[in-house]
Order: sequence, then C-alpha cells, then structure tokens
Amino acid sequence: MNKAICLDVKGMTKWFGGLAANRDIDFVVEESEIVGIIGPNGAGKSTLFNCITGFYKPNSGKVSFFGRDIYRMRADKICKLGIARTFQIVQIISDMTVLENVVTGALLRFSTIGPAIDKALDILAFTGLIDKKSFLGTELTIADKKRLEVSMALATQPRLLMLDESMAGLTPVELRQIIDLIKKIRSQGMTLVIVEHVMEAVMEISDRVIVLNTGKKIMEGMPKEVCSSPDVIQAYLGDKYRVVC
Amino acid sequence: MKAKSWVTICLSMSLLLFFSGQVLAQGVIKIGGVYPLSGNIASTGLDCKRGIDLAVDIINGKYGKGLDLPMAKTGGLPNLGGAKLEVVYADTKGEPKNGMSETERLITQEKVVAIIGAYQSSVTKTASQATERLKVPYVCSDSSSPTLTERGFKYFFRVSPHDAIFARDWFQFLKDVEKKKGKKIATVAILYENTEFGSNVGKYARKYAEEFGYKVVADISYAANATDVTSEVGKLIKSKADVLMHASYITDAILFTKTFKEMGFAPKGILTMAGYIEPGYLPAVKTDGNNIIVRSTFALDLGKKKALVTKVSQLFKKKYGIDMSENAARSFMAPFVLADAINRAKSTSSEAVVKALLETNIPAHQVIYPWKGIKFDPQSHQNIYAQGGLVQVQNQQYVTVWPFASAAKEVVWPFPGWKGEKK
Amino acid sequence: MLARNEIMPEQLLQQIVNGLLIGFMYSLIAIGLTLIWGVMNIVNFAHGEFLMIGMFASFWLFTVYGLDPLFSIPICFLLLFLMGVFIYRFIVSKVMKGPMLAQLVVTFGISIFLSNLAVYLWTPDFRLIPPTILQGTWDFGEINLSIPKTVASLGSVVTSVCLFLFLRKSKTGKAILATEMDREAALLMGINTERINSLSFGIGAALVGVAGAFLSTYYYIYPQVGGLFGLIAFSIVALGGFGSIEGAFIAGVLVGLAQTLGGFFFDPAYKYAIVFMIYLITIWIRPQGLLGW
Amino acid sequence: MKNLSPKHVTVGLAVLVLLIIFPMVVTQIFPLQIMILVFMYAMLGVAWNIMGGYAGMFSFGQAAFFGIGAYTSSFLLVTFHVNPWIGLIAGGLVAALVAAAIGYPCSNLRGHYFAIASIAFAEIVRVHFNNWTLVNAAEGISLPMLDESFINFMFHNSKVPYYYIMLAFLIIALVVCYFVATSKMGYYFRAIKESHDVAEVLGVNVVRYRLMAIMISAFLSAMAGTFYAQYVLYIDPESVMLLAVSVQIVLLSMLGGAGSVMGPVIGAAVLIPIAEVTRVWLGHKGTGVDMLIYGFLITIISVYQPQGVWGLLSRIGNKIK
Repeated sequence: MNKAICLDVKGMTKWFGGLAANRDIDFVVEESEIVGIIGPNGAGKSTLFNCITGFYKPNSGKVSFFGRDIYRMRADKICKLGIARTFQIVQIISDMTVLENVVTGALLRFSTIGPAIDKALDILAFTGLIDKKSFLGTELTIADKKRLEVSMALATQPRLLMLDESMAGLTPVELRQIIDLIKKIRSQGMTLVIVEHVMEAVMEISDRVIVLNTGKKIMEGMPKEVCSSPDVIQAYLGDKYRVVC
Repeated sequence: MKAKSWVTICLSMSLLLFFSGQVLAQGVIKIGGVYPLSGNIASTGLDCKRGIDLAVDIINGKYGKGLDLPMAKTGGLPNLGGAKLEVVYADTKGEPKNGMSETERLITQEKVVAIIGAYQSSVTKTASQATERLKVPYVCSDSSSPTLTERGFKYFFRVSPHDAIFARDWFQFLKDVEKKKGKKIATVAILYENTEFGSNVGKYARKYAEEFGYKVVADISYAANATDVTSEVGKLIKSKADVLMHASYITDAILFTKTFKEMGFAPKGILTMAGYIEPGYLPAVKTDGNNIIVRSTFALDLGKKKALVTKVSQLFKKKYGIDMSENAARSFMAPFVLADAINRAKSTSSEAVVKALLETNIPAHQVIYPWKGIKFDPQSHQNIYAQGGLVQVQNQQYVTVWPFASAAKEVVWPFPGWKGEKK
Repeated sequence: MLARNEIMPEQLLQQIVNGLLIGFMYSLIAIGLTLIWGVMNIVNFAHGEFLMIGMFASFWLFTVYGLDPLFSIPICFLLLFLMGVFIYRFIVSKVMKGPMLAQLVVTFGISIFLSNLAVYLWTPDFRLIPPTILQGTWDFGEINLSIPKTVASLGSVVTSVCLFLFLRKSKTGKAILATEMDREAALLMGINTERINSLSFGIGAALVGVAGAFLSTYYYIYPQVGGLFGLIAFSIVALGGFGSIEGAFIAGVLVGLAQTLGGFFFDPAYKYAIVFMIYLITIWIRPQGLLGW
Repeated sequence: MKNLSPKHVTVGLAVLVLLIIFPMVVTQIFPLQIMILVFMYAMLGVAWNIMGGYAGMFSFGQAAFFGIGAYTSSFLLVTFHVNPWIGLIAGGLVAALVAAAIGYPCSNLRGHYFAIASIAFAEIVRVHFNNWTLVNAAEGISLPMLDESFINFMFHNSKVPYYYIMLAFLIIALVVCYFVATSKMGYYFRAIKESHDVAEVLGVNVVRYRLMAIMISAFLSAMAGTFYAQYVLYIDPESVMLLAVSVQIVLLSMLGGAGSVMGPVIGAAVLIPIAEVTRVWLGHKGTGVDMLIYGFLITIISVYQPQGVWGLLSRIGNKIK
C-alpha cells in the first residue's frame, strides 16, 4: 500500500511582480500514479510546472524527486534526473524529421547515434508515429505534434512524465487517441502529472486530482469528490466553456 | 550537380588564364602598376595613376623633345631599340593580400619587368615582399613608411622621402622659423591617426622632439574614421601646446579642421601631413584651410624656380583638366627612374636593372621636386637626395614656404587664428 | 593614461556638452533603426547607408538647387520614406517568412549595393556643404557651442518627440505600437500588419534621412560615411532594448557621453571600443537591454 | 541527408581528385591564388557553419578569431622563433580560449543580439590590436623570409605547396564538421538552434554545448588565420580583423547553404572567384561596379534562394531521384 514518494512539493511560491502565481502549494505524487492538476485559466498550473521543472526560479518552497532536492535546479539537470515534460505551446525541433526529434531526446541516455536511433524507433512504434518518422516537424498536425512531443519526452527515459495541456484544442477523436496513449504509458508503470483545463479527460484518467485557483491549492482528492465539491464548481462557474488557447 | 559546379569553375579558370597569359609584345617594355583603384581610397589611387600615365606618355615621346626629363628627348628607350614603356595596372582595393597576389600575377602572367606603387605602405610591404621573392625590381615613389627601406631588401628602391624625414622637417622648420621670426616655441602637441602611417609619424615626432629640444605636452592617437573628435581637440586645448603636429588622412583632416575652428583651438602653428594635401581637402574646407602648413614634395608654384614644373603641370592640366596634385606628382617620377635604369642596363634582366638603379644619378634639373637629384643609398636603397618641403595654404592655394631657399611666398607665422571666429 | 595637468571644470563641461550634441544625433539615427527592429524584428544593416543617402540627398539639393540643408529636411524625409517603403515592399517583405539568417544577410546585401552605387554615381570623393545659414559658434564664457551641431541636436530631439507623440496619439501610431508588442494580437485586432510593416520601415528610413540632412550641415559626406554610424546605432538599439524608442533615445545620449568623456579622460583611440564594451557589459547583465522587455 | 550515401562519396572523391591534379594541369599563378583563397574562405565558412549553421549563433565576428590565430603564430615566430606549425596549434588554442571567455557571458544571447554582440567583440579586439605595442600595434607584423621548406611553412617560388596545405586544412575542417554534424553534438546544436527551451527539456546543457560550438569554430578559424599569415607574410589589424572579412564569411556560408556540411564550400567556390575576377577585370576602372554586382547578388539570393545554392542542388537532386 505505501509506495515510494516520487515527487514531493512543499510551500511552492512564485511571485510575478505584485501577484503570486503560486502561493505555498503542497502536494505529493507517489510512484506510478497519475495526478491531474486542474483549474481555470491563470490558476497557476503551468507556472507550477515551470517551477518544478526548473524553467522558472521559484521564490520559496521545497521540491524533492525521489528524496533528492531539485529546488531551483537547472532544467537540463532535472531532466537528466528523470523528469520529462511537455509544453502548453508545443516545443519541437522544426527543421528535424520526426525520427531525428526523438533521437535528440534519446541521446540523453546514449552517447552514440546508433542505439539512440533504435530506442527512438521503439518509442515511435509505441506512440504510433512510426509511419510518419521521416516527416518534418512542421508537416505534422497539432495532434501529431503533441504526440511527437510526448515521444521526445519519453525518449529521455524519465521516471516522471509531466504533460502540460496535451489535450487542448484536439478533436474528440484525437482526444480519445491521446487518452489511450496516456493510459498505455501509465500501464508501463510510469508516473504522470497532467495539467489539464478540460476536466472530463482528467477525471477519466487521474487517480488523484489537485485543484488550483488564483495560485492556491483549493482542494485535492479522488476525481468524484472533486467533481461534487462546491468550491470547484464555484471556481469553474461559467468557465467551463471558455475557449482554451 | 556539385561536380558540375566545380567543373564550371575550373573551366572558367582555364579560360581566364588563356586570356591573361600573353607574351611580351615586340618593342614594348611592360612594368606593373599596383594601386588601390577601387574601394575606400580609390580616388587617391586614380590620382597616382594620372601622374604615371603622363610620365609614360612623356617617356614614349608623345610630347616631343621639349622637356628636360629622362628619355623625353629620345622617345622610348634608345639602348633597347627605342622600345616603348607600357604600364599594366592592377587593383589592390587597398588590401595587403591583393598587393601580394596582384604583384605575383603581373610578374608571372603579364610578364612585367618591374613594379611601381602601391601608395598604402601596408600594401607596398606585401607587394615588395613578392618582388623580393621573385627577384624583380620595385621602384616606389608614393609610400612613405620608413620601415619599407629599413628591411634591407635587394630589389626595393624608394625615390620619395619617408615619414621620418617629413617629421624631421617639421622640427627643422620650427628651429628656422624661430630664428627668422624671433618667436620662442617651447611645447608641441603630437596628434596622429592610429593606423600604420600615423603611429609611425608619432613615433618619429617623439624622437625628434627630444633631439631638437621641444617638450611634447600632448601625444594623442585617434581612430581615423571617428564620427566626432571634440574629445581629442579638448585634450589639445588642455595641453596649451605652442604648435600642433598632425598626421592624418583626409576624412579626419576635414573633421579636425572644422572642430579646431569650432572649439577655438588656435596654437602658434599647425604643421600637418598627407590628408591636408589630398585634392579633396581644400574644396571641402574652403577658407578654413588657410594658414595651415603641410609637408609636401611638390607644389605648383615650384615653377617659379623650376620651368620644368610649370611645363609638366601644364601638360597635366591639358590631359586631365585638373591641377597636378601632390600624389600625382610623387608617383610621376617613378617611371622615369625605371626607364633611365633599364635604358642604361641595356636589358630588362632584374640583376642588370638593379645594378643600374644602384648607379642611378639623375641631376636636380631633371626632377620636378626641389631636390639635389636622385641617387640611391647602397644599403637602404632610399633616395639620399629626397627631402620634403613645407607648403602653406594661403588664400586657398598651396604655396611653398620652406625650405626658405625655395620659398615662393613668405610664411604666415604665427597662426593668425580662425577667420570669422569670435575671440 | 589620465590627464597630465588637472582639468578645468569648464573643460569638463565643454566635453559633456559635446557628448550631448553627438549623443542626440546618435539617438535620432538609432530611433529609426529600433522602430524597424521592434515592429518587424529585422536588423537593418543598411541603416548607415540610408544615412549616407540622406546626406547625399541634402548635398545635391544644396549644390544643384542651392537649397539650404535646413529646408531640404522635409524632402529628405519624403525621399527616404519612399525608398524605405520600396525596399521593404520589394526586398525585405520577401524574406520576412524566410530563415533568420536570410533576414540578417539581406540588409547586408542592400548596404553593400547602396554604398557602391554611391561610388558609381558620385565617385568616392569627400564632399562638404560649405557653411550655410548655420555656421560659427555661440560662446558662453569658456564653453562654445557649434551652431550647426546645436541646431542638429535640437532638431533630432524635436523629431524624436514628434515620433513619440505620433506613436502614442495617432491611430496609425497606436497600431504600430500594437504590432510591435504582439503581431498575432494585432492581426486578431484586424490591423493590417503588412501595411504597418512597410509604414514603419518607411518611417525608420525617413528618420535617418532627417538625421542625414542635419548631419550634412557639419559633417563630410562620402559613400562609406554610414559604416561607423550604423555600427554605433546597432549597439545603441540593442543597449536601449529591443524596439524601445525611449531606450534608444537614452542609450544614444549615453553612448555620446561615454565616447566623448571616455576619449577625453582615457585614450581617444579606444573611445569606440569603450562604447562597445559598455554594450557588451550591459547585455551580459541585462540581455534584453536597458528598457527592453 | 546526414549520412553519406555512396553517390555522395563517389562525387566527393571525383572532386577531390580533380582538385589534386588541378595544379599539375594549371601552371598559371592567378588561378592558383584564387583556388587558395577559395579553400581558405571555404574553411572559414565551414568553421562559421559549425556555430552559425548548426548551433544557430550567427557570428559576425569571425575575423577576430582569424586574426588572433594569425597574430599568435606570427608573434611567436618573430619574437621567440617558434615553428609556425606549433604556432598553428597555439593560435587555435588561444582563439578557443578567447572564444570561451567571450562566449560564456553571451551564452543566453540569441539571434540579432548575438550577431551584434559578436560585431562589438570583434571591433574591440581590432581596436586593441591596433594600439597594442607588444604586437607592433598598427604597424603590423612582417614575417621574416625564412628559406623555403615545409618545416618553415614558407614557399617563395611556387604557390603549389600553399595550395596543397590549404586543401588539406579544408579537408580537416570538413571532416571535423562532418563528425560534429552526425554526432550527438550535431543533434544537440540543432536543438539549441531551435530554442533553448526545447534543448533544456531534452536535457541539453545549453551553455556547455554552445561553448563547444564556439570553441571548435574559433580553433578552425584561427588555423586559417595562421595560414594567411604564412601565405601573405604580413599581417596588420586592418587586414585580418576587419568587419568586412567577418561579413564575407557569413555571406558565403549563407549563399552556399548554412547548416549543411558542403554549403560554405559551394558558397566560397562561387563567391570568391566572382569577387576576384570582377576585381581584376572591372576593379581598375575605379567605379565600384564589381562590388555593386556583388551586393546585388547577395540581396537577390537571400530573397529568392534563402536556403543557398546547396538547398537548390539538393532539391534538384531530390527531383531527379
């Protein structure tokens, strides 16, 4: 029952000038569980991601990854320790082919190209991009780009995968596919933290859900409890149908 | 594809050399002229070219026998069956690497027997290294870096005076003018642009200041392409120097002249070089140039003492419609020195020509400068008679004022201050 | 090497004044550049050549029509504006979508072309407009102000202010600023960014044209004159911060002072090196420049 | 595109053979001079390409590294009689160190900011050498004319040795570039070129890899610098550290096709002969016509062929396939 603690965040706080994007947020992620982070726009979800993965320097708090302190650590070091992430706005290498993109990720664990390519091919097969492997990054659809980004993240062979709005702006069909992919990844025993604006998807796949609003954690619990919680409804009131950009 | 592109290149090459590799035509002696004919100082290069073209015309007898210049009477080189002289020009763009490559090309492909040029000392350095390697004589009459004749080169000869001589003239003039006018000069300010030319002048000015017993109160080097020189002039004013000595190119000469006036910097005398005698200078600054003293090997008014000068400058004016400038005049002499040597050598073989050059002895009356003649020092190959003179801008004309012997007008001394300047 | 004999206060003041005079000139040149940079994220390496064209324009207007540079300013403004629009429409706009490197290089091509076109048309000689209605100096005790320089500086300040007001007040100006801040948003707001681009490129060129006209009243003119001015303008713009008009203005003045005082107290030979050094140090501490975001 | 296809190899070898026999066929000096320049600029282009084309750091200050290389070896030769071949390595190392020293503070500069910073850096270096009496300041350094031998890296009667040495240098540079391009480094450089964020999220130590790129590039540029000094036998800041040289390097790399191993070589092979031949044929007329054409060419190419000649060739190649 008591699994290893994968990610442990305490009192995470990030100020942008006057306003606090995150105000002492605590939460824990256990190994091989999926934690969903939800909240209306500007709730500080992405900021939290950036603070954890070293793209922002938080003002105060503690972050440890499998007991190792990664607070304010450089992003590439954190990645090397085994936290991979995707971005809200897709980040891929546009003048590389799909394969080369993934190889670049795989090279984190290999020093020569050969094995990295093998690894990349496995991952592409796993994520279902294998037949598009020689496309240029720019030639892909949004959905495929997001899929590619996930593949690149997986290529770095992480122990924790953090997805930032991988489902935003997708058609229902694509949404389905990406959800299946996430489930597939999870079934390999990967730990995931997922930031989503669209609640339904999160509810379906998360073991636990954390709700942020205006930079603070307003509640945490099983998806069902969260759905029924008045605060959450309140936070989301009239927000549900806002276009996600 | 790629191979194709390479092939095309190689083809174009071979085509090129097919055209360029002609053999020495009968009765024509080719010499190479290496000058900056494009790029920033193209105007100067073209100025030198005018002087040389005129000289060659004279040597080939185009203007009859009236002129008392080497070869002028015979027209062509008598000892070589009246062979005519021809100059093959090459453009250096003012870059040393081109100085070398063009010289090598002229010698090996155009088959020239000697080289003249290249105005900028840095280019002359590489060009003369090329002639030294290929053992071809080089007669230079327009590069003024002292280092050129300090290298002990076997094939390099210089007709014109160099910057050390010019710098010395400045101080010699000060001594003379002190005697003449009885006004004491104690301190000098040295101002020079910081490329090869300027910093050399600065070096020698410091040396001679000590020798002649003047105190250097300001020693300022600056970038020749400066956008604004008020800080430099500020330093000069602060130094309260009696006399300013300025080595500059033309752009900075113009800029400084205006800034001197504007900031009211008026020492007892302003002695200058190079930039202040470029053809572009006076037209640019108009009356502000008045009373500035410039080192020079040539001035039109030398005609008053030397009929030859007037004749030559008239031919020049006739040919090009402009007055003969100092640059043109400096370059003018080189072809004569070569023609004379080649003629005496009775051959174009390098060794013979070099030997002849060493025996060169052109008398004063055959030189368009106020010199005792042309005769090369056996070691340095510098013309021992070469000396500078000083000209002063008097109502927008360059007039010779020193040496006092060959002066055409009385020197205006001390500097009367700037026209229209409130004091 | 510090001053041998101690410096009089008025000498120092004189240097500061001179620094300001050239500084304001720099500002005007740099503002045109920063506008272009800010709006379409293109560094115009031909900016110095635009300046040269402006100077020649005012020179020829004087020599041929006897028109005093002061009066030829509007003409230079218009001329350079048209040239700018033309160059944008037919050259720059084409590389906007292309790779970054092409954007960097194309303006280099233009600059080489323009400066040699000038050599071809007007020979490499140096020209200077003889003292016009602006000449001489105003003396205040030990301090003397060159009248042409002073007028030019005032002119550049006025022009800068005009531009500033234009951007803040007029509808078009606001549109330009909007585009500068966020081109996508501007598009969404229905701003015709293509039009804004050519407009800003034109204005940028026009401003440097004005600078050229002012400069021509006291500075010599030749085909390569733009070189160093352009170089300094780049560091000013980057120093002031990406596309920041105010930044460029302040940075221009700073650079003017730095160069003059640096030249006065240390070795004049290093005065431009000092400027570049300041730039490097600044962007090291503040990569986005003084007022950049 | 990364890995050598047999077709590439055969073409490459063919060209190489052509180049090796060239001096035996062509005895004229002018074509040799042009080819030597082509090789030298090609090498500089290849060096630039490593940091510019691959790692996306568009340096307009390569002349500084070129000059530092030339100065280091020449200074050592003149003052301490150090053999130029040792000077060659020394120059490379010095340049790489300087590159690291300037590259580190600039490690978070991108695009235009980096370009302008590189210009500023190169200008500072130039001005300093122009006033630095230890290296003869503006007077420059004239190399002593030692008797010609491979050991002395000096040949007086023929250009052919210079030709082969420079060709060898170029091949070395190409091999280095090829290995960089096809190794982990190459992938990481291209990630950095795309954006620092994407590189970091893939675990790339951006600062370290950027420094690697700059240092390799500086080392190769410095080698070319030493060659120039030995070839021309005279250097001064105004000829080896000029902004024009830096620009020339960028232009030809871009023209040939940045980000491809052969690109800069093609660029040099096209641009340098044009520049030289137009100078020899039109230059002496003193009307900047040659440069006029040159500038026009650059503009047109960057508008209509921004991927460079190489891009064009490979596209045609694909069409044929």
